[in-house]
Amino acid sequence: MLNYITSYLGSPVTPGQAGNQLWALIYVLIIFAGVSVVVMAMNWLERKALAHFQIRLGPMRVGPHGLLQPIADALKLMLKEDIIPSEADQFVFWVAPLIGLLAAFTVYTVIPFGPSQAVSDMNIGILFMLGVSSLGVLGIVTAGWASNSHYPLIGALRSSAQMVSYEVAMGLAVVSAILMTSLNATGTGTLSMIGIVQAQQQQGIWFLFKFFPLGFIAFIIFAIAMVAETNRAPFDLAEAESELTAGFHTEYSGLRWSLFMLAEYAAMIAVSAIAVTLWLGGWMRPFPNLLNAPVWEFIFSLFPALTFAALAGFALIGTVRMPSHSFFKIQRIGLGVFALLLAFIALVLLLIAIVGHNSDNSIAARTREGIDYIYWFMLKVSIFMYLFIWYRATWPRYRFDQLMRVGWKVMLPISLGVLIVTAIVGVVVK
Amino acid sequence: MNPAMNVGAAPVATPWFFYGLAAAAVISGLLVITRRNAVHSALALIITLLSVAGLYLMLYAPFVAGVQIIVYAGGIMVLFLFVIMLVSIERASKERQFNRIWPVGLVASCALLALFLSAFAKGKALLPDRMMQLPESTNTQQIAAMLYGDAGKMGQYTFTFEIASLLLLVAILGAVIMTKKKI
Amino acid sequence: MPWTSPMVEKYKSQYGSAVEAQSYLGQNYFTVDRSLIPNILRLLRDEEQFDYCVDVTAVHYPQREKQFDVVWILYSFQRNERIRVKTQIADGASIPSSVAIWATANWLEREVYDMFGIKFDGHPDLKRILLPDGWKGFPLRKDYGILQQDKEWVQINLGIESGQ
Amino acid sequence: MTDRTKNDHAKDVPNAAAYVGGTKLDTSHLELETPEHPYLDSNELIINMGPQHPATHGVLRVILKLDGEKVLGTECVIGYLHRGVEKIAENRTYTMFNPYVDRMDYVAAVSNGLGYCQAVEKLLNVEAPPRANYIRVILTELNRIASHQLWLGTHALDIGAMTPLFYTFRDREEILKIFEKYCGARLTTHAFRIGGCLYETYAGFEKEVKSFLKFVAPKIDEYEALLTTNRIWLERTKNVGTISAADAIALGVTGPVLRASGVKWDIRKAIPYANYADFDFEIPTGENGDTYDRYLVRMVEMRQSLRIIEQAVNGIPEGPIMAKVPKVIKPAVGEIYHSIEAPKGELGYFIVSDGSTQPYRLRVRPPSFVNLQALDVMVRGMLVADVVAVIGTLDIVLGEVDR
Repeated sequence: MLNYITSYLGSPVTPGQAGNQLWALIYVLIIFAGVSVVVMAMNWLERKALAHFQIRLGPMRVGPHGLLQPIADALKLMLKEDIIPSEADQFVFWVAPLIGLLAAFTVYTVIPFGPSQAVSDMNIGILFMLGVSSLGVLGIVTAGWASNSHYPLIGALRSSAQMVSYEVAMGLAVVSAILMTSLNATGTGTLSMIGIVQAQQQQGIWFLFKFFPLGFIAFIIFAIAMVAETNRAPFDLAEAESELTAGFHTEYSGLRWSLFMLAEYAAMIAVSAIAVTLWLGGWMRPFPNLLNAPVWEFIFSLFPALTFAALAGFALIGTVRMPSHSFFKIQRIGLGVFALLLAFIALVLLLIAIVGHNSDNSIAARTREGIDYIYWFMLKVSIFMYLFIWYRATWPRYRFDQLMRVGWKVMLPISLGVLIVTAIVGVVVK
Repeated sequence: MNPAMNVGAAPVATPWFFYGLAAAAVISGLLVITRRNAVHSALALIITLLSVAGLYLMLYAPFVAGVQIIVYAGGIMVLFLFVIMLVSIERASKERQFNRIWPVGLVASCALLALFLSAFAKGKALLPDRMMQLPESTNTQQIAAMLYGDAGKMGQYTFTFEIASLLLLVAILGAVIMTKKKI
Repeated sequence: MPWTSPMVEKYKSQYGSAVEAQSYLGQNYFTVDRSLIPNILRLLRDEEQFDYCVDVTAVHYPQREKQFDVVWILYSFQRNERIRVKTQIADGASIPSSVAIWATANWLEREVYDMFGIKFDGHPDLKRILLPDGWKGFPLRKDYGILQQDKEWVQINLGIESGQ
Repeated sequence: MTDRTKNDHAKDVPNAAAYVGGTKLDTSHLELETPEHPYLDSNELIINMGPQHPATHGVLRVILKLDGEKVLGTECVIGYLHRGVEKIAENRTYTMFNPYVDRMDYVAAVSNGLGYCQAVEKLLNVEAPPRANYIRVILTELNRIASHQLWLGTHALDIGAMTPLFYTFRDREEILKIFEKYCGARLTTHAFRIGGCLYETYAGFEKEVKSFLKFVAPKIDEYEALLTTNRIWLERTKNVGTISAADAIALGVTGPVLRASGVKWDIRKAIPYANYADFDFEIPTGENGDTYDRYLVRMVEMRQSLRIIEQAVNGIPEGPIMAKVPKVIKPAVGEIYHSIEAPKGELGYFIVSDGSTQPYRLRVRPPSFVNLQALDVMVRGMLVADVVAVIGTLDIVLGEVDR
């Protein structure tokens, strides 16, 4: 048994490619649980970061620095009365959040956290991702319609028009990145998510910097379109609270409402993962070809441990700075334990990094590699997550006609132009 | 050989998947035509389309499956719903659904049934004697080769494909002009 | 204290005793006959540039025969001058609306109707504005007690005869 | 006699709120969806914005007639916050009524108090002493900044920018602290009395106001840095809710809304009250009369208020703060109209005295009420999102609209 598990850790391909259904299922479960936890953490982080942008403190009461707030929120939402308006279309109202959630989570089956750290390496990976994430709008549309109320209906109409419009620019930006994958010896590109990252590795450059500024413009287009796709500020017209109270989920409450939130955050992470995969080199650490001496390898593999050590340090500072009133005793202990936990994780990661570097133990080496891949991937994704919060704190909301104008008259021509120029440059370079 | 790796063993596409997907497609297809509420029909149609996409995947045609999802389920059905939502559901649900053209429908379904029966009677003679082992990884490239040709040569369907895209472009322009009084 | 100015002379010569001009603590006002009402307001706007109608309101004097004073407060940007125009009308009588002269009079007249029950002829949409549509009585009349409606609600809806 | 311990009248009266004055409300005209006009069959969609809506600044209810998202017409339903201030005034003495005016425009309570006190002073024919006037000007202008800050925060929030709200509230807090130190209250201050001020300035008042001036000037720059050149802000506010100068005058619109349409008119300059004539300040005007111009006008007004406060604090004289006013205020028979430039526009008091201790009639000319009337003109042909922006830019306070 142990042998089986350890041997799997050393597998160089994804469970999907290996045809191993059991491992695929385990991966799916890990990803589902992991994404749910990350969404909860994101919830806390967003509230905290937004609060600090806005000179507030954010959640402070539940647990030290509000660390347990997401759990309290989740509990509250689960225990809340689940209200279905009497005039609503009961079945569609019931099923709408599930559609959104399913679409958001299905995308994760093809996201490559590493060359073998994915459920499956689909041949049409990026196409599948775009297709499935476009299904998410069905959840919003049906939710808005089923509520049988004006504000949700307008919200649903807005969001469907918005998503359909921005998908076009988004798709064209993606195609220009896919074109770049074909600039190799055989002349054939790939739609596979893992293949795209490997193409960047072979060409020795992130597609962000390829044919500068072409890749960069395509990336910017995608970065804007993905905010619109996930209905986040400044494109959050579907749930514009100052105009449509809460848009498409005005009539939703409790668990069903939280499913919408879960889907929204999961979709945010998913589209960020697409951007990272296509333009930021996916799981690759910085300069994998340039700084490829073993010593650099070792230094970069220390980063996960250092990150956790830094987080532990922050938690420690927080523990020390906690007011010395007896009221804060439990909080102080809690934060201290949390700091110790982070420090312990850092220690384990450090150990893995050192053992994996020095020994010939292939399992340790592969574990270290896997941790590196996932770490760099998540780090890049988290930059986008931070940007999402930053946008929300900074910008006002677009109006619907302006949104459409930007989508069709600015983003679409630019992405088309970039696509054409990329194709021409690609042919010339060849 | 790594014991965890059993490449080339039983593919994911087992008969059970086929039966499940086929049943989903048929049942939701029936729902499409029996539901009085147009939105319910549309949702059932989405399930049908997704099941068919799953069947394409089983046929080692992932590109077609992806296009099926992205174009039909993600694009066209959203527009369908968009339109249906603006129509008065209360009135539409009271209207008779089986109207005067039912003889035409009957003839069409009879013809289709005859086709199915003949295929069933001829049996295996029509089908390849074993499952085609198309490599999944090259399916998309084969489509590309058909459309654009291998390494510089003109593909088999390049002209047709370009004509079709031109036709679509004209249709788009026509739609824009028809809906918009001044541009 | 009488108010004298070229404008006053002009209107006095035009309308005679139907127009009185007075001044109190440096604030000038016309008291005009009800029959002059839309015309003199229009003339004030067109000829004397009183293009800004500050307020339309009313005062209730129950002991008088003509119970209501309707007051227009006007301002002229060019002259930097503020005047008032007053007229007296009886209870139940209506008065021509000034919405056609100053658009702002729309809601102001509605409020006067709401609070005093004075009808404005030719008002585009004369209905209650601040109070609900089913309200009984006109609260700013002097004979409208501040407790009566509260009492009535209690009596009707809670069945308490004393009303408190 | 019913058992009053049993709170079951809700059961007996199915729609208790619909009973007013003993009669059942006729709500037939409020039926937005009638058999003749089912909303789904026509192109027109009627939606009901408010009275509980995050962007209607209280309990404003706007019935919007839409074609898609385009506004074909609006109807404001107001009065949800009607407390009968004018009726209350007739049943209170002049002194007793003074705190009530703070409850109208509770965001700019000091301005309301100033207008009322000055109107009664005018009726009594007394003048507040110079030191009182200086204190009044300082507090009123501080209140103007506070009101504009609150407006900016909520207006930006309506348009979707969350952060300015918190910045403006942080800085408004400093003003409220000064109010609290001066008179003990933060919002409904009741700072002034008829004839002057009741309280002498506290020790260090001048210093604190001066340090506030230093504190807030860069903060106003900070708000502007977030919004003035923000592309989305420009798109959302330029050419939105435009009103021409002629329309604005015809509709009786006053305050920053009128000035943004290009009419250079401010009662502080046109008919100076208190001692505004002593101070040197500019009246900002706009050109297009759109939401962006109104935004700019108010931003400049905040800076001009700072200028006035600076001059007032530096020039504040010693002396009494209360004029000789009789203990029982009994003005002679007569009537008076006095108006001041409140942050929202012209705030007027029309007082009729019958020689008794209570006003015979007191009429408030509320700027928000009159300005709100322009909403329909400003949003026709715009989109739903613009309605929210325009309600925000009108800077209405429902306490004053409904009184």
